[in-house]
Amino acid sequence: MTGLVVDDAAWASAWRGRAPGDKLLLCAGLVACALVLPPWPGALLVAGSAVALALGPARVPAGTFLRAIRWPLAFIAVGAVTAVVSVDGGGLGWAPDAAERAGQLAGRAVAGTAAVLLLATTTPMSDLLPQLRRLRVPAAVVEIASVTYRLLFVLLDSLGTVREAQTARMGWSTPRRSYRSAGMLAAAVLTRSWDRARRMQAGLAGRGMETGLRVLSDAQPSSRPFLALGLTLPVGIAAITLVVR
Amino acid sequence: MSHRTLAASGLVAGYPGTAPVLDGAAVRIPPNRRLALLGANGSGKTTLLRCLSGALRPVAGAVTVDGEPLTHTRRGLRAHRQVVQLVLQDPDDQLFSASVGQDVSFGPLNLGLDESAVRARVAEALDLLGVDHLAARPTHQLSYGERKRVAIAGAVAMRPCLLLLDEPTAGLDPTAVADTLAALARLQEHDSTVVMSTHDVDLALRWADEVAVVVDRAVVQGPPEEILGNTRLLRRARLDRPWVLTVGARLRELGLLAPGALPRDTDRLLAALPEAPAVRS
Amino acid sequence: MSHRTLAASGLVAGYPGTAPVLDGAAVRIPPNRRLALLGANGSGKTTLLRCLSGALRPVAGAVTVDGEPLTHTRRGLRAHRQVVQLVLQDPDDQLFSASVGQDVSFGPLNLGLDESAVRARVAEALDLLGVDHLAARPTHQLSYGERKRVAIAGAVAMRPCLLLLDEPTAGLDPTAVADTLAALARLQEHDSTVVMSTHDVDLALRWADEVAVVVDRAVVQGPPEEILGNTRLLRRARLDRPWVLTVGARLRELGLLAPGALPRDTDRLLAALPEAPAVRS
Amino acid sequence: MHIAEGFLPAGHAIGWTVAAAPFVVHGVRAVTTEVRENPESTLLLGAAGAFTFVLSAIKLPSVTGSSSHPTGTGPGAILFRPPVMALLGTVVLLFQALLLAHGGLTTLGANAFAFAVVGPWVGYGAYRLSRVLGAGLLPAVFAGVTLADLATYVTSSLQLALAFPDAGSGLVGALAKFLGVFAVTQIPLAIGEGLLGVLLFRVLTVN
Repeated sequence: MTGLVVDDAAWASAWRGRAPGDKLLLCAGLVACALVLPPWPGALLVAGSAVALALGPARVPAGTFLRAIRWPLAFIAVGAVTAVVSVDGGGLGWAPDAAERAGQLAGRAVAGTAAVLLLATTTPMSDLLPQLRRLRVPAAVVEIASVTYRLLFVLLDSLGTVREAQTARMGWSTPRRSYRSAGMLAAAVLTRSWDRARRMQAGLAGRGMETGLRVLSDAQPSSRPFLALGLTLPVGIAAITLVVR
Repeated sequence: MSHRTLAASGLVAGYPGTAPVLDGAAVRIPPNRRLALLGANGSGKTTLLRCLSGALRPVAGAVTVDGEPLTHTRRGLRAHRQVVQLVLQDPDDQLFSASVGQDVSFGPLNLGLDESAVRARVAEALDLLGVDHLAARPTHQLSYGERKRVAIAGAVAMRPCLLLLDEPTAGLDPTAVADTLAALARLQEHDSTVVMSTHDVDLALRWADEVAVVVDRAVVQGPPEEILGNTRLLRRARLDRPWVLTVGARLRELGLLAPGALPRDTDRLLAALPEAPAVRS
Repeated sequence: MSHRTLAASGLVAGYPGTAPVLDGAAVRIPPNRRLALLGANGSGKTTLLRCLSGALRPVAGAVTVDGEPLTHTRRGLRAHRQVVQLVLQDPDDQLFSASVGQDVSFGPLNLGLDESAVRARVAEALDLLGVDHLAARPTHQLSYGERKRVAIAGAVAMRPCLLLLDEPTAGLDPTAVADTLAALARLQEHDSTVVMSTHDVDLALRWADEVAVVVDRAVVQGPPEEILGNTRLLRRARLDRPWVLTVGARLRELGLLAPGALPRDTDRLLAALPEAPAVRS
Repeated sequence: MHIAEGFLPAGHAIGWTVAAAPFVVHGVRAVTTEVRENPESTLLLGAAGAFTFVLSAIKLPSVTGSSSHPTGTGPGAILFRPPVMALLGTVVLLFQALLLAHGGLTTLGANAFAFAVVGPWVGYGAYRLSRVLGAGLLPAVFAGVTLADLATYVTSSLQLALAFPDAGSGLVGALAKFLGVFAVTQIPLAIGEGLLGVLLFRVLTVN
């Protein structure tokens, strides 16, 4: 596969056929809940529903979800600890309500991250990018982003192969050689990217490219029950959170 | 889709700063023929195909459709593209979208068709190429052979009268070659003329109705048996003679094959051989 | 350069998130043999070669050199790379320097050799591959076939005992294939064991001393005539049977070829046929 | 280091989005004009975006033995100019958020301000200034790329400090903390990215 596990999951997800707008609404609602509701129990409910929906009906492999969330978790942990350590008069100590503040901060961030991952693991970029047109993003920008999405896999492939070839020829055996190889690697990928763009230009001219790269979005009709879920779940989480508080 | 004759004559073409790749090349592609364009790597096959498709403007000479010369204006090229479509060798040069369906929709949309017509064309093209099951898959997860067929579908969706394919079978294994040839046969039934460039002489003999060899910057065109049996021409073109002609000629000398046209592939050779062992003197 | 036996057994290998590509594959490459590794696209040929070269760490199983298992530590890999070098199919991703000479010098420089030793190795490698006239040329000006041979020269300059080549002839025209095979013959005279992956069964029969087919995630290895005459195995592997065996078997039935091993290519088939026509009943 | 989704309070997330918006909109304008005049540049700009993404995927060995990824925006700023990088950088951040879970959507504005606005402008400024002062191409590239990397992380630290002032010593203390954790550790990596930039430009100028 491609090595980008989130992308692989998005294309294989059971929710791939759902309208991207529907999924966007649901996830935006969850992110908003994570951001504005009191973290207890709001963040817990958001994170719980995002994970349950992803692993349950959307059938995202648990391993993928876990792998994807590792990196943000590391940032959240370091960031939250740094935020609640207090430096006063040169000494380090814990801020008065450190544990509670760190918990709140981490809770919000984990919930928000899980909600975004729910979107990312169920919706490929080529479904999401056309949605940007609805947000009045100019067509040229959406087209550039679409080409970026296609080419980054082509270039990642080149990157992997060039690096493997360099490694086989001992190019990464010492830090000094590694830097030299990395510079050659970056230059190789840059020239490949220019070459790709130039060749693609020739390839697309024959298919009538005159003004832009207009394509037809993959047809995915909106579903009323799913829209209802997208509206009621965040509202429900908000209601429960406010009642419990 | 009416059928058109694509032709070129007196073509001089090349790239800035180098000697011309083609110099006085002429070729004629009558409707509904299977033309194999043969030549070694670097002989000028791709340059010829690019001239025929309008992508490259020759320095001299003319490309004609039914005798009408192609003009390299925006309008002339637009009309030409609806008649002739070229598919390049490397599918990654033509697949710019991560979604197979979106990619194939690009050409028909550029023709100004409405949404439902475009969807119908996309479905038809994917079906003809036998890749309809890939519609929902991302381009970057496809194998090389699958990407090649999707790139052809992108051209087929424009419904050209003539389809020019640059090395459509290069790098494919036998199964993928068979799938591609089957798809090309469906396209022909669907009234498209197919031109394929290749350096596989055995494939050309098996597949083509007519063969054109790019040699010494010009083109020699004729029936497959004649061209592919011409050892001197093939040597000049840095190509091999198809084994079945070499072996067939010898077997005919041995009295095992009837006079006349030699078989063109293994199956036909086996069928033409006598059933029972000959009594050897 | 002493000769080593490279082998693998019980290999399970693949890529994250998908079913394994190889599952229980075993192969043995004795010194100084020409091994052709056959398989359809996507069958796992490249994965096997990457395991053998140390580029991919198998999930289970072992790769051994003279019985000594490869360890995937920095040190183990460094030692392994001086014994085994892999050249991948696409030359463009293996040539990353501006000029041919610079590119070939990359490996020897990384071995810590002094300048004159590096120059000697570069000259030797370019000479063995028959591309010494290209030394000063920028890599992007070369033809595809030339780039492929320069990529092989880059690996040869490391002076490996075993050279693993992934599809070295794919996409090449007959002349370039002949040039490549001649270069591989020189490498063997120079004491390297050469493994070539391909899906061209005719080429494998003509070239190899021994054949290994990747089929159903495992490897079946044996003498070329035996493996390539096994129609059922080849069908499972989605490969064709070499035409010369099919035609040869029929000609033997017809009494035209002597019993015993069948000829392996056109020239040997023609030589084995009787001179004079048989008297037909 | 990208600020994770949900880490910034709503007000800050909105504030940084508003701060980044003029630069990104300026980039969008520049790019749409370019594409209108030259439709093929869509492909070149798409390739430039893909290159920036892939550059940030190159693992560099660091002095401490661990490895790190470059930000990728410094070389981009010199090659493609900061207005274009404001847009391409934002697109790349969107992809990193959705394909790698690095960063987030509500924090996209804050991350864009650090990575796609401040980093490229500081880097490009340092590069131009070095050239004007008579530095050679490669030293100027080194200064530009290193400072682009550092400026990005200083900005991120400032964003975090503003959001989470220290309980005792307020903003200054918080800035010291976040700089200590996220920017000081970055200095060798910034130098590493600068070296990578030099090697990259050296190969490019030889060709």
